Amino acid sequence: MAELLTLREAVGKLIRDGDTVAMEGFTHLIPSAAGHEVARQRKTDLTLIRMTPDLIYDQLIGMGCARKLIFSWGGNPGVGSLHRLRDAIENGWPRPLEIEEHSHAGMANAYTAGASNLPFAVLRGYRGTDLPNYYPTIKFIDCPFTGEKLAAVPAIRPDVAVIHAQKADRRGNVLMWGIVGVQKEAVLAARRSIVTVEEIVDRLDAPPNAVILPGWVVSAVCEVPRGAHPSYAHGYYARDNSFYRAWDAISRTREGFLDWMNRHVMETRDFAEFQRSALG
Amino acid sequence: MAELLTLREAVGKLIRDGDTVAMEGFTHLIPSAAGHEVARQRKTDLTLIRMTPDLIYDQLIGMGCARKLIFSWGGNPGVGSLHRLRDAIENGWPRPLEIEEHSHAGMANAYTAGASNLPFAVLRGYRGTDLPNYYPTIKFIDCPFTGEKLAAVPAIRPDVAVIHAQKADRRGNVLMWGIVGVQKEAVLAARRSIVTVEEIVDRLDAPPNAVILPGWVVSAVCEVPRGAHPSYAHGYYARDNSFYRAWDAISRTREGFLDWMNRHVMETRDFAEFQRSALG
Amino acid sequence: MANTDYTADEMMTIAAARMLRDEQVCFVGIGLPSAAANLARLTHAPNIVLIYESGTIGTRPDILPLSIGDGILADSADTVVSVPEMFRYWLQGGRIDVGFLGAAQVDKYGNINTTVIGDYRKPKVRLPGAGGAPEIATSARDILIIIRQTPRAFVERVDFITSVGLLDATTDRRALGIQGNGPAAIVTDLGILKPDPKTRELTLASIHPGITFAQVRDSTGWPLKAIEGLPTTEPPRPDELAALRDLNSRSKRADEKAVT
Amino acid sequence: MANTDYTADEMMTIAAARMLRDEQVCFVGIGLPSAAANLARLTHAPNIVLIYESGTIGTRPDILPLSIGDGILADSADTVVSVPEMFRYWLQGGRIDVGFLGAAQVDKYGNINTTVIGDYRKPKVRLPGAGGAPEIATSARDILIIIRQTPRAFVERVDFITSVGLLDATTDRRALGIQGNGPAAIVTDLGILKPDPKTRELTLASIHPGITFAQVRDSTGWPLKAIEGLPTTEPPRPDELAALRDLNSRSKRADEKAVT
Repeated sequence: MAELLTLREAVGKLIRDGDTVAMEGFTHLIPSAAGHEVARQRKTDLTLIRMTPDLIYDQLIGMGCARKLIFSWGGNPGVGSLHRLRDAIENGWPRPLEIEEHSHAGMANAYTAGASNLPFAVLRGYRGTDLPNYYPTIKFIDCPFTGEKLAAVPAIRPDVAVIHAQKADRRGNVLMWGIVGVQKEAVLAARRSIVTVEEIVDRLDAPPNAVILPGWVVSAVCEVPRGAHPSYAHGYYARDNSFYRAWDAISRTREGFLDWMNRHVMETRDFAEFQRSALG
Repeated sequence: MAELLTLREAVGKLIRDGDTVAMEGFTHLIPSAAGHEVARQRKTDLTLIRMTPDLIYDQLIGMGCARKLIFSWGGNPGVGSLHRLRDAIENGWPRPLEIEEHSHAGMANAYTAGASNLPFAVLRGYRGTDLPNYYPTIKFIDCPFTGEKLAAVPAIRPDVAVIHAQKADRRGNVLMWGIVGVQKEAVLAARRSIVTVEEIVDRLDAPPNAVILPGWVVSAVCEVPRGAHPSYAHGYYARDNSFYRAWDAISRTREGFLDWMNRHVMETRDFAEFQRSALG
Repeated sequence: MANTDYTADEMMTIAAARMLRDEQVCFVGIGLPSAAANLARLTHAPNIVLIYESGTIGTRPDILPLSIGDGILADSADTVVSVPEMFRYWLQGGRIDVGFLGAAQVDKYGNINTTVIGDYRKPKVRLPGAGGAPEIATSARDILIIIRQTPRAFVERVDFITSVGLLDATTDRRALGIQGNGPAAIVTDLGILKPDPKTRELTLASIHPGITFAQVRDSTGWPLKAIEGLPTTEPPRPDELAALRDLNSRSKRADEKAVT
Repeated sequence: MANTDYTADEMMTIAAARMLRDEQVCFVGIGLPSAAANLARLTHAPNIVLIYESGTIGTRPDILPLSIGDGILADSADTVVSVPEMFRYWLQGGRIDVGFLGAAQVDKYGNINTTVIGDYRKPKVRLPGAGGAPEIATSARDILIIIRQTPRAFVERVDFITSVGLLDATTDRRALGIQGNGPAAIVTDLGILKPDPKTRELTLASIHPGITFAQVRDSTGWPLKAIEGLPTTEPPRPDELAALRDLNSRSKRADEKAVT
């Protein structure tokens, strides 16, 4: 049953050094505040899973929290490279980063398998590409009925999933809408989960067949307004495209990145203070 | 792109003798009117697929339209047996009925595989049960990563899927809500599809992330008010439990059944006329 | 001693309801399981999470549904998901504490038959079939079965294993890769049966007030054993009876009103 | 003859838009593909169905999204589905007529690299990676690629096959069990390349106005051939140019306004 906690409490209690952590949100509803809190608490040796590492993992990788990254597209959307991700892969700074690479289809199916308590997923994928040459986690199997060859990937089963959503009620039932990505699957695939939300309300007033995670499949719910910034929360605020562009300059050098992270993230208490510090 | 047709036109054009037809709707939104029209047009040699045959297939089986039934639970819910289904299986009346039996989980996964254009589905299922002894369509395979044994079933790929939904717009976009069953999967798994709806409207006014089938994946949309009766349409009318009970008596004898079907279905023009005839 | 102002079905339903605990996640079959699970919710387990295979999660119907997919289940649910999602993410996902099933036939090892009486290819009686039960029986952590006890229903060996119980004396569920524990108890109108921890054989673990062991034995198709010092089931308490009768009469009134 | 009052990028986007037909279902990558697909929708293909991998189906944004999951894509869509559903039911489901991709590097056989320049284990340049492209490239019926033509981008053989094109001279997609046809055309700022029906080699099939064949050849990392009687691409028509510029300026204004 979900506990209503502060983000600091939730990260402190539920994410441990060495954990496999999936922070999901496909462009929309990226749990940026939770990413900051993981950096602030200096979690280490994490295996980070995320389809699109985005700024949230660029920050954690640059701060040395990660030993491994499982991902399928690692860029700054509409802008260019993730400099900290590239620096870690190309130069091992601040520490070597092991990577495991997939396609979006591969990861989406692997999350689905995880949520379904299956050990693997089957898809029409990866045929003719070079990724299977590098990763034993991409195999090919035969259909037992037709003999067709299909790709298989192991299920994703993170220790912790972290997502951001629009609303939760006081029982910890979570409602999201708009582009909902793989967040439901990530939470259902994980042993533990943290959901940050824009607001905690008395009643969800969800439309029929809305995307809802019942409180009893969530470990902790934390109210963090604007907690997805610079990503967005449909119905609350728009994507801060200018911050995505600004990140390119902030993250380009190691010194500039560390200076910015220390000043705005490590030396602030929480996401509200971060926003006052970094965004004015 | 969906055509807006009368149900008679749609069934005439899209369902052929010998077709494999999936009429879905899990208790809710059962396409009863479409079932009647298939009987009225005396389609034959159909392979009927449906998780819960319900009254709709009891009628088609009793009228001799089916040569095979693929299903996972064949009763009159809350009432008892489907007499026509039993008579066909036990006594071959009015013609022998080949059956292929699954669990709900097996069929739901098989539809999902069909919608996903995969030749088979993998599930934790059927272990220790007797069904796999009778059907080569239930096999066990090994996970290529863990070696675990899992069940596999072939994808369902019907020639035609038939469902009932609450609304469509004039472009044939279909909206349903409430208990949505496997209808979306059935339509996406099929080559052709017929969707009957309570009403055709100018605008769907769908909430975010509603269950919608775009018109371009649907072959025909037909406006048939109360077309799910005696099943129900959430927001329109309730389940007619008394009709489900009455069906037990109507269908108990071959003569009673034929008499009722001839009078109310075969000799009426459409579902509106059927309702006046049978329900007063 | 025994308050006899209740029916055997009431005793059965109340005894079954008592086996559920608050905040458990319970996957509920229609009919007797649904009645018992909702009674639990309306009495000692207000935060029990009821899930029906039609896709309704966290449902709180104020009347008993006649079908597994009645509108009231959707209206009163926390959320409604598709049937594939229900079977994949929620049941197979391993999120169910208790799978609560009915049965046509159950055997000495708690295996369930809802498929055929007689030979599968030439059935004496054709039953509805599997439905959700085979995977409920293997994916839920524990299984409860509720069924009226007759020699026809309680057999040495089921004619067809639709859903596995504890298989037999020698085959272990775990060896087949099955994750759930299987039947924890069978609640009947005569008593409560539980598998013997050693032999796995269903054994009478509690007898309802006013019922004799001979009666239960005669209603069972194998030589039934009872546990040492067989306890008598606590008779229905007034609050339990009142809640059950309220639920039943509300359901009956709603059903009559709904007649078109 | 050639109206030169347009940029090379405008010619490229307009030429790409023209390759889409009304009522086609188009799976759209972000950036250049998205611009071209929306231009098609705003000009000759009003009923084209645009799908983005973020889950938006039948989207009609009035400005160009910066990211693949901008809010405008959800707001203007017929429906929004989860990302697993998008890849399973819609892309893999075989419902896509045209997969419209960008690329960092493309080779003589239309294979796409968006992963690394240099060795995978010791990359000279690390690119973003696969994203949705590998399965778009195999599941969509036909593939269109839009990319600026330079010798660095147009190579004899890609350093890494992220997404298959036509593989090579001897390996057939069908033999690998791939369902889609692969690249039908590569639209660049210099011309349009199409695979030779016999050799599968990308061959110049149309040259944009004012461009010489020598220019295109020098921008290509393999000895480029042209088809017999190489036609010149029709220059942008005023209505096309106006629609594209409107779209771009609306998008720019919205982006500036959104700055917090």
